[in-house]
Amino acid sequence: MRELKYWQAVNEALFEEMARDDRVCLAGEDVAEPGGPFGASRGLLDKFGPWRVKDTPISEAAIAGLAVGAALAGMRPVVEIMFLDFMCLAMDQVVNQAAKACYMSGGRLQLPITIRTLCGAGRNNGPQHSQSLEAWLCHVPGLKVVWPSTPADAKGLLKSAVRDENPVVVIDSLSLWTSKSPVPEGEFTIPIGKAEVKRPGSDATVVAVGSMVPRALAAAQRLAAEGIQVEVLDLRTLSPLDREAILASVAKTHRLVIAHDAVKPFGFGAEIAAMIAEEALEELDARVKRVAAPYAPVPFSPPLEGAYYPQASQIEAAVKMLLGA
Amino acid sequence: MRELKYWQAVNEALFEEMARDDRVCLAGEDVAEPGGPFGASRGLLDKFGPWRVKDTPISEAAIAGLAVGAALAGMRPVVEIMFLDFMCLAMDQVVNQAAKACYMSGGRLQLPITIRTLCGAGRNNGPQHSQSLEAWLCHVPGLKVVWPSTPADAKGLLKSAVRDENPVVVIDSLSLWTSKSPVPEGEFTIPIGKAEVKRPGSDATVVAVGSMVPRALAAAQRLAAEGIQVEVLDLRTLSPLDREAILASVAKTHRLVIAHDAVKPFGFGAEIAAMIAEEALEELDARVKRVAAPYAPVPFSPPLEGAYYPQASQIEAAVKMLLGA
Amino acid sequence: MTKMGEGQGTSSTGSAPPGQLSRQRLLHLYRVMATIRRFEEVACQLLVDGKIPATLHASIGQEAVAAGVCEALEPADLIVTNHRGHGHCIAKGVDLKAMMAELMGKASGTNRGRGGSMHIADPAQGILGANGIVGGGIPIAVGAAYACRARESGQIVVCFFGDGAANEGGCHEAMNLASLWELPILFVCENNQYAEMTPQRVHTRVKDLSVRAGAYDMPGASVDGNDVVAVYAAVEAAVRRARAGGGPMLIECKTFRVRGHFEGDPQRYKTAEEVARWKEKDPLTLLKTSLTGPGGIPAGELEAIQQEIESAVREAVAFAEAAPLPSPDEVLTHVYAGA
Amino acid sequence: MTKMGEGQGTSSTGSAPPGQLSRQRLLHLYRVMATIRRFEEVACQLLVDGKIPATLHASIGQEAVAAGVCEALEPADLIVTNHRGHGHCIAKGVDLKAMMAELMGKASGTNRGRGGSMHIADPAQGILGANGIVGGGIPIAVGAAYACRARESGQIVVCFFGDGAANEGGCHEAMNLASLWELPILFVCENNQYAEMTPQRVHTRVKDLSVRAGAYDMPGASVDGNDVVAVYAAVEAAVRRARAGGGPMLIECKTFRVRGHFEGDPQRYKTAEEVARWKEKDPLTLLKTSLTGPGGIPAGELEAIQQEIESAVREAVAFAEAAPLPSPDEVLTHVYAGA
Ligand SMILES: Cc1ncc(C[n+]2csc(CCOP(=O)(O)OP(=O)(O)O)c2C)c(N)n1
Ligand SMILES: Cc1ncc(C[n+]2csc(CCOP(=O)(O)OP(=O)(O)O)c2C)c(N)n1
Ligand SMILES: [Mg+2]
Ligand SMILES: [Mg+2]
Repeated sequence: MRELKYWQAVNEALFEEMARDDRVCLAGEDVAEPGGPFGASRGLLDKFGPWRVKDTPISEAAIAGLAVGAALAGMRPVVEIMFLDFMCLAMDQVVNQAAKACYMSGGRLQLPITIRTLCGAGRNNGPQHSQSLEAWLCHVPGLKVVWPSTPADAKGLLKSAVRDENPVVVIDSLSLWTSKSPVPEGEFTIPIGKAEVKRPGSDATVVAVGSMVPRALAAAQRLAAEGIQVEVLDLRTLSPLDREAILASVAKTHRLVIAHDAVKPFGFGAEIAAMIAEEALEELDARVKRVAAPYAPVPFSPPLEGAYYPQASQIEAAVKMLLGA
Repeated sequence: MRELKYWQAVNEALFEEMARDDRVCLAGEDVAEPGGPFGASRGLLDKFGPWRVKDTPISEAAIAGLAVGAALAGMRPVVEIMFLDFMCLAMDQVVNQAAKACYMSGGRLQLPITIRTLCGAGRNNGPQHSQSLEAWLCHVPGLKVVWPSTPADAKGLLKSAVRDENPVVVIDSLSLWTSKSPVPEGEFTIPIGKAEVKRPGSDATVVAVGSMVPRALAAAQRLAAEGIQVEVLDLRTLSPLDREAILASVAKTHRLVIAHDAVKPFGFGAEIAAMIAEEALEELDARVKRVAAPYAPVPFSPPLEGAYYPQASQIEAAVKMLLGA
Repeated sequence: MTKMGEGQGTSSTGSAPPGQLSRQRLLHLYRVMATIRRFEEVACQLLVDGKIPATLHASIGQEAVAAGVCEALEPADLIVTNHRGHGHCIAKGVDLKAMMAELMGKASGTNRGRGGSMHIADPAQGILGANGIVGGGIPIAVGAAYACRARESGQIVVCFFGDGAANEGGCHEAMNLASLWELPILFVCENNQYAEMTPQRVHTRVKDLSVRAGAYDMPGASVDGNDVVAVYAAVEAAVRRARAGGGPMLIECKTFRVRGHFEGDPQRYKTAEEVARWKEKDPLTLLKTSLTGPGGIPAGELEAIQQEIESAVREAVAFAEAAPLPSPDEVLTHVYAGA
Repeated sequence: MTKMGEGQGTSSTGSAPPGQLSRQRLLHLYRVMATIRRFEEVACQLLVDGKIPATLHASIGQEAVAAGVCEALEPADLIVTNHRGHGHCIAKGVDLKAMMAELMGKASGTNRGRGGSMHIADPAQGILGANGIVGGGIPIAVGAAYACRARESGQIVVCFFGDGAANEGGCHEAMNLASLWELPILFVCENNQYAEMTPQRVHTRVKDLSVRAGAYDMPGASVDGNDVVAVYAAVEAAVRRARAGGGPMLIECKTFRVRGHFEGDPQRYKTAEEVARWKEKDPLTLLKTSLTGPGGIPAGELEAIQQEIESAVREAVAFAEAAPLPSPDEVLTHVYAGA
């Protein structure tokens, strides 16, 4: 299979979905003429014209509102909030409007919206361009949240998001942006709400998402050399959580590590740990372990940022701790 | 001790703090001339004058930014975001600015800010005036979050918030607004970061906050009639969590129920359950149980809203389930 | 058209509009306005009687805005409204029964009881939703107008919002975008002198909110919002312009919120003088007077209309009272589309 | 003062300002501008050399705005700036060594390495912080101005922001508030023709962003932002007005972002023609020419200043390179005050 970089897979998904359905449109800061602040929408303006691909002013609330209104009036908008941190400026439209319109209209309004956003973690982007705020969005009924970890997943999940009848937030990791791997050509979707075992194992489960998946896989590989078989469960979708997949894996391994870049307290790892404590406590042969960022804003300076984000070695250590190894 | 209604206790705390320190000021929608949309700031304008008590336009981002800037320039602002739902419009200022300015300036900027807000849950206020979004704020390092459950706690916690050198969000429950109980006169503070055992017990721990505390106490009372001794731990502060108090209670009762009005997934109950699964798994004699709202926006219609929010009876049932009773 | 002010530094559609409305249309406007008035009077009483939960934001005194604006629209056109939106919905054609049922939280309400008064939506009538977030509808309306333009549907969007909402950041972002892209939208700012308990002068320095149009190089005008013909004329011209691709416009309608911010508001902040002054400008009385004045229709004709309205509202109440409440086990229905 | 436009419908401080600056002050302005230029040139090279992590937003070509504005301020006055704020901080008196150390993420940086280029803060110099959120500083600046007014400190606040930032909702909310309360603040919109890769005409319909002042009944003016004397004159008048209780003003400074949005931006979106046109208007060259023109100072005098700047910048680099990195185990320090 031909290989694509992550951003090229995103670009391909957008091309294909816009060609498939002329209600699909794209708007955001620098997405049209410049082809996207990071290249994801290159070529779309030329192909689909100035009314389906729009550069917007720097107005995150209006960008999200644009999606809500356009969806209500019959389109299937894809909009970009450049960094996840900037979602803070669009929270009313995303949370009070997009997420609730279907419910509060008794199902009479529907919002097939895709909101693309980048998580800048791990690139010395500093405290306002690096946050992992996914847990917020998962706490909001009415939204779906996906976070791909490979170029193929990026393509397949984005296409599913565009076809979903609900608002879906797609988070991409800037640190995966130029990673390259095989991506199926043409029609290829990945179901929203399903996790994938990216590496099977029997001794412990590591749950991860997005850019944490490669680190979890690296840890698993190193542990395998010591005879420890780690199962790496890539959630792919954070909301709705694939509870069955998590429960099944824990029922197999009896040990659970959750790894994420977000600060540990009140992060998505909490929900997964809580679900196990609530529904499968007996399956656990050891305490649950969360490997996550400390409770601080993201520091800029490389040694601080290096100490901030959990590395493969910490996942490795956590697994060993649970195994008493 | 003389009794006050909840809102009167808030009003008294504001009076006392503004009288004590002339850097304390108050701003928000309808807070000055009208005395607050719900009366909390009655009389302050007359007493402290038009520059320390300001009615603002309906501009939540500017209100929160006003607090940030005023704090940086030497004041100790108290600002109001009328309902917690409207915090969505102020998230950039609260999360990207207020919460991070101290850290990202290396401690050179400090922000003694109090943000008062109401949670409208349980009053048929509908999907955009009822949300319990406290877990979001707890996920943000740099903020503190308190949620009183009685008039006395409202006074003591608000006074502590105003004196804190950091941004503190104070959430009040609209459903407690006219509840009445004894409130100490004059100087009286409650430490931020400390939970309180509102009722001691040995068979199970119920962790709650704000307007869920009376429901937890009601459940405990009914269970006591059946010989089941429930410990009700009122967190008072949600961030920083009083981990010691939670661990101590669970070490005593070995059974844990967490009750909140927020939707269950990714709510604050998740963090508490996760903490136990991570640090004190062995203490548990039963699965952890969360009693929380279903994963839906808050419905308006009384029968739906009634089914939505957890009642004392559900807390009761949860405790019994854990006890196998 | 009583022009009370005009967007400074902006061109304006001030050219004399075809302000002459047939008697038939005036009677229709009367019917719409009187329906809004009666519907809300009755709803307020139902609230007091405990039949409507929570609270209501009545638009009594502002009926000329809703009626005048919607008279200039086609059925396919779209509106986005706010927490004080009963009138807009009625003027746009919502079913009174379904709306009254919604106020009561009934399963046969417009929103199946999930929204209530602040969230009325009826896409079949082009009503994309009321909103509990002040200003929250403005970016949404612009999004809808974008879709109309991009899909060349020929529709116009009207966005209703209050004087208070004009100070929300989203209002600015949305107007900038609409003017930049020349979208087919009218921003109708219903300036009823107050935002909750705060009078306009305490929340805004400019007197005529229509001057803000100039910030986006868009025409703006302020009209007497209690004069239904003036409202209609201003909006009709703006609609023609927008439908022809001329882009958006901001129309401020000066009016008065006769009742409290919410039902039960003691309204200590209003002066007797201003209440009396605006009472003389009651939009329904003004229209009635002009209709029944010299050379006009016999008062009996209006009486007949009033009777029809009375029974329509009664019917709505009867329907709503008889309607079933949603079942508690449907609390998770409609969180996601098709679910 | 070259007046390039003026807030429509607003009064303006257009009355002839005391534009005559002593040669001493002009030399000082030259020194400030040349320091900014050199500091950023060197920083850009350090980025290429891998000594500064992440990226930088250089303000090269815009130095006259920073210098002209801050020349009109007192040391106690406050500024709030944005992601392109090195120049503003230098003009307001930040220590070059500490700022360079911050760009490198060093423990002795202005922000102890926690912030980097987008977050420089130095309260001792009245620098309340740069900001990585476009428009994020505007409400903060208004908050600071409120404190100055409420405490009657006599200070003025200047808020620097870009043409792109003017479209953020917070900008609108903040300006409305500032004008309503007549706060001592100047909004300095540095219109460098682009917001990232998007030219002004693609993000805003109005040509002169100063017209937006009219939306708040506040004076506005647009000035040639590459003419340091014009900038100074406009700001000086506005500062006097604000300090006397006259309230805020919006001053748009038209200038040009000579380099990319970020260092490394290939800038395919700029035309050769516009680059050439603005090159002729380089603010530093303009000032140099006027200083050394007929009857002016000998070129050698500027050379001497340039040498001093060179060594100050070198010193800053040497300091920053030698400075320690923060210790990884301090990652939790400063999350809360005093902690
Ligand atoms: C974002 C937000 N802030 C505050 C409120 C509370 N609130 C409800 S209505 C209202 C006043 C709105 O004033 P205006 O826009 O003039 O509309 P009116 O009520 O006068 O029709 C306020 C402040 C809200 N619902 N949403
Ligand atoms: C809220 C927010 N949206 C988007 C961005 C990404 N971004 C950084 S700078 C910039 C352009 C800002 O343009 P302008 O205000 O004109 O300032 P300039 O860079 O031209 O100095 C954008 C879109 C951001 N940092 N913050
Ligand atoms: Mg109003
Ligand atoms: Mg710019």
